[in-house]
Amino acid sequence: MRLARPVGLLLLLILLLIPELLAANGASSVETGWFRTYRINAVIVAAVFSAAVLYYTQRARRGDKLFVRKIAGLDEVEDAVGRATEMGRPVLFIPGIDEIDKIDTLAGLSILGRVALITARYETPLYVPVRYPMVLAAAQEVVQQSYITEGRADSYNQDMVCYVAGEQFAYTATVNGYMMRERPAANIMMGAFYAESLLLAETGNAAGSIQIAGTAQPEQLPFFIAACDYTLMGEELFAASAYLSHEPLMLGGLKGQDFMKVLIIAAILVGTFMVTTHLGGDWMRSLFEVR
Amino acid sequence: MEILGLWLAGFFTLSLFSFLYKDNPFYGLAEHVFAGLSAGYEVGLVYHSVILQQLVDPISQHWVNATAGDHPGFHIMKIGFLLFAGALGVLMFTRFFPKASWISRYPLAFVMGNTAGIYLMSELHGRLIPQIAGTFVNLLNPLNLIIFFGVLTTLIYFYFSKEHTGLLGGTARVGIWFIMIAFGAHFGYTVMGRISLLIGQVQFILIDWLKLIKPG
Amino acid sequence: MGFWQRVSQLDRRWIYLAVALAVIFPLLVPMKMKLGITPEARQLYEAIEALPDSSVVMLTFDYYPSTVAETRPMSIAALHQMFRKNLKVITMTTIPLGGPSIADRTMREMAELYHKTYGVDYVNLGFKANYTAVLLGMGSSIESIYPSDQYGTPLAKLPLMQTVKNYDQISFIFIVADNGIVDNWISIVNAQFSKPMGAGVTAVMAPKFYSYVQAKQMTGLLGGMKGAAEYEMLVNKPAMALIGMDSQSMAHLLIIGFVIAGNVAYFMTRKKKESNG
Amino acid sequence: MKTKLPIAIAFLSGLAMVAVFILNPEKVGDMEGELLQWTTVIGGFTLLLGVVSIVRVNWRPVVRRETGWLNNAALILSVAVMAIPSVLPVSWSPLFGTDGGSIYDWFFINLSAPMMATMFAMLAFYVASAAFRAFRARNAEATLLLVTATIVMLWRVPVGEGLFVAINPRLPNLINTYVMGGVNVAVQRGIIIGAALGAAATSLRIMLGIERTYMGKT
Repeated sequence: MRLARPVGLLLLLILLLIPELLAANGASSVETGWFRTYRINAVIVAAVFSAAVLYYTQRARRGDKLFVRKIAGLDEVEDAVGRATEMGRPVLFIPGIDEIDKIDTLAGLSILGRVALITARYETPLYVPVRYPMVLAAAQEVVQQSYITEGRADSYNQDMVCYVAGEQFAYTATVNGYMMRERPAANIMMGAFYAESLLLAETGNAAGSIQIAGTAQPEQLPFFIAACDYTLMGEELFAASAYLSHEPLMLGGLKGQDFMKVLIIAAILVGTFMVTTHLGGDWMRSLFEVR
Repeated sequence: MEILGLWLAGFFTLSLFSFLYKDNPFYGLAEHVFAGLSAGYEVGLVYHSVILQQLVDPISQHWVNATAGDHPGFHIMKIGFLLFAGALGVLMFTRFFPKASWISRYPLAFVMGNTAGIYLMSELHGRLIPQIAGTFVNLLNPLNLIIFFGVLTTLIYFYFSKEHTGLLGGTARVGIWFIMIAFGAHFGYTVMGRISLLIGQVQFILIDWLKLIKPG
Repeated sequence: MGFWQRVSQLDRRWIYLAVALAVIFPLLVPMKMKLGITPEARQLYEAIEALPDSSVVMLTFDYYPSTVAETRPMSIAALHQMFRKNLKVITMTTIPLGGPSIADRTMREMAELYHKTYGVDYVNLGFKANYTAVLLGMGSSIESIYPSDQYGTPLAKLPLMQTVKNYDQISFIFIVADNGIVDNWISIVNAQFSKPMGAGVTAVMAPKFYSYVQAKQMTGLLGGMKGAAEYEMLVNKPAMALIGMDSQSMAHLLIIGFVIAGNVAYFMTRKKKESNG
Repeated sequence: MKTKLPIAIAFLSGLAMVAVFILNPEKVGDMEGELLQWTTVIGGFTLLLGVVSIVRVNWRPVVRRETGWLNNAALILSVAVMAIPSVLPVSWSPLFGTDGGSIYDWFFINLSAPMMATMFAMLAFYVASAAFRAFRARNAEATLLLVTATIVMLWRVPVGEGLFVAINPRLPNLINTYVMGGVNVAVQRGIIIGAALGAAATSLRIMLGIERTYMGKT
């Protein structure tokens, strides 16, 4: 119910915009009105997508069972933390190495929230090195809340999350040193990663840790796949938080994504057919032009 | 000074490389110095490029313009905005006081909401739509055929709503084959650059620092 | 433990040692393996060869210190060609830290070699923040962007800059970069001012930029250390990159060898397990 | 106050960015730049949290003389030599500030830069050991990965390229076109489309307050 108002406001805004945009469309090449009418295609996609997500969230709220297939790797998170507990070794969590204004980092942080719940429950030591101060603040908040939720506020220590270094490879050097000295039982790396991905993953492998990685940076996936036990690819990173929460409400977004995927596949089939047969292919492409 | 710099560079290069054998005191020192310098580096960078360039300089510039009587209202408003942003930044310092640290959620929520708002539109507009349009290809060409099937099967691999069995499972399996070929190619391709960088560092040690080889 | 099992579980440090040897050995004992020259590299070389005497060219140092192994040899080889052909060179960088130092050091060394005078034969503009504004602004007036050069001398006091006001007086732009700035050079300077340009980029970036060459937005391309080595061969000044190419080949062959050995060991040990079990 | 207000702030600041996306900048001015500048400024202030965190974590071992405390002391010293001169005005001495010839620049060029390059170069070793361990023909997928990686690695060096040309002069070009420009592009595109959807869904969840681990509710 708490959602109803903001959601309503958002939908109303988008719905109000559409006729306005349609009316102004094609008037002239230079925009003089209040809206960038040439962005109508993105607005429509956003509106359809939001509507789909909200529809499925509503269904979940009503208690409908939403099926989501198993995502290999995510089921291992809990086992990995459990193994760390048995071995009495820490869990290392890296929320990527990018700033907080990167959506991958936010996805990483929300997974951190789920992981911290498990470490709090089992009282497993958790270490979260971060590269940006803003991520530090957010990660501390996330971990602290998880510990409070599990009733273990006293086990929370601010230095579980610490700022390590601002430079990419200085950060990597420190984390690698930590891996070899402390030999964490599990390394969980979720967020935006760049050239350091393999430096981290190979060192973790040498230290004998179970490694679960996830990133939406396609260039780094081959290295994680080669060096980690489980890898979440692209979209799976964003699905992880919802999946781990076991909360039906969170699955609405995932279902919305799948709904969009069906539409996209249909669009590709139609568009390709039109281009191949020269039946209005250019028109179809013009619909997807962005500025 | 130049000689000292060269020897320090050489020493720390070897110290970091020694980690390949095993963790050791030299690596420990290099790692800590590296991290410290990099934190100090951030301080210099942020102080000049953010605090001065984005906050102090614009405020003083607007102040000069405002006192000169050039649209004073506009410039005073801009100063107000900048001071507000600065105040939000200062609120982050409440994290130093556990009792008041929840106040830092305000600036944090602002930044996160902002990020979410940007990405909601920019991902759909800047990445999704152009990538879909890029896949409208003429299939009477073997390269386009590969792209067409590659994109479709990869997308199907990421479909979460159904168990991967039957036709869907078969297509998803083709998708994972495509993915593996692409990853192998990318891995093999990147090897070249990585080796080049190692060659560069070895050349630094042998040629620039120890002068064991003469180039050319 | 059998031989193959031992191979299969080889300590990674033996692999590290082998890689180190594969890189170091060819540096000490050059093998001078043959190297083919790609059409993209030759195109770039010939575009600069075709410039008339005393033309002004621009050479950029758009790379960080961490990739000098691939990029700096390109700058050096390009300068050999430019100074030998008696071209006037203007350099600049869009990299705040490291970029200016690399440009300064490289230019001084090369100028000394060819007895070139600062201000007359070459000028180093240095770094200015906000590259979009820099790239665009130099189209109308270089002086508006760079009132003074890297060393604080006003451009008015540099003889070379008396004849060069904006891109109009520059015949060719040679970009050496390790980041996406090349896109901006093409989309801003090539597209809006139709300046001919070529680029040297890192190996990881190279495949993306082949399409620019095909679209004729770029005249020639050097990719990674191999591209640098090709250019060293074209200007007939074998140096760091060409020396490095033997190491490059050895390291690749070694890694492939390890992959094959790993697979043979894998199948041998698996067969054994099957026959035992 | 503690939970509801932050959620409202997140929603409104997100909505503002969505609005800016659609609104004509000619009419509303550069609101986008303005809001982004706020984020940058907040981030700038936050750096102090980072510096305090790194100094505090390293200060404790120094005071208690824990094993390896000298390293921690070296770290604190390194922060100081880099940071303090960089914020002092250049007008006092050319050694201050961050320009060429400053203390900041000297440490960057002579220490930080070679160390960055070294860490980057270490990837060569890790690429080799990861390839050795992971590239085993366990099943169809792994075999495809290892075969393509090997072919591409060969193609990238003169020896291998020569070998391919000997088999068929068009072979290197075919690899570039169909593997790098075909399969690679297709898969990247598929991943990007999915990731864009995932990122947009995550954004939506944050804006709507469904995802709010960071502000006091899991």
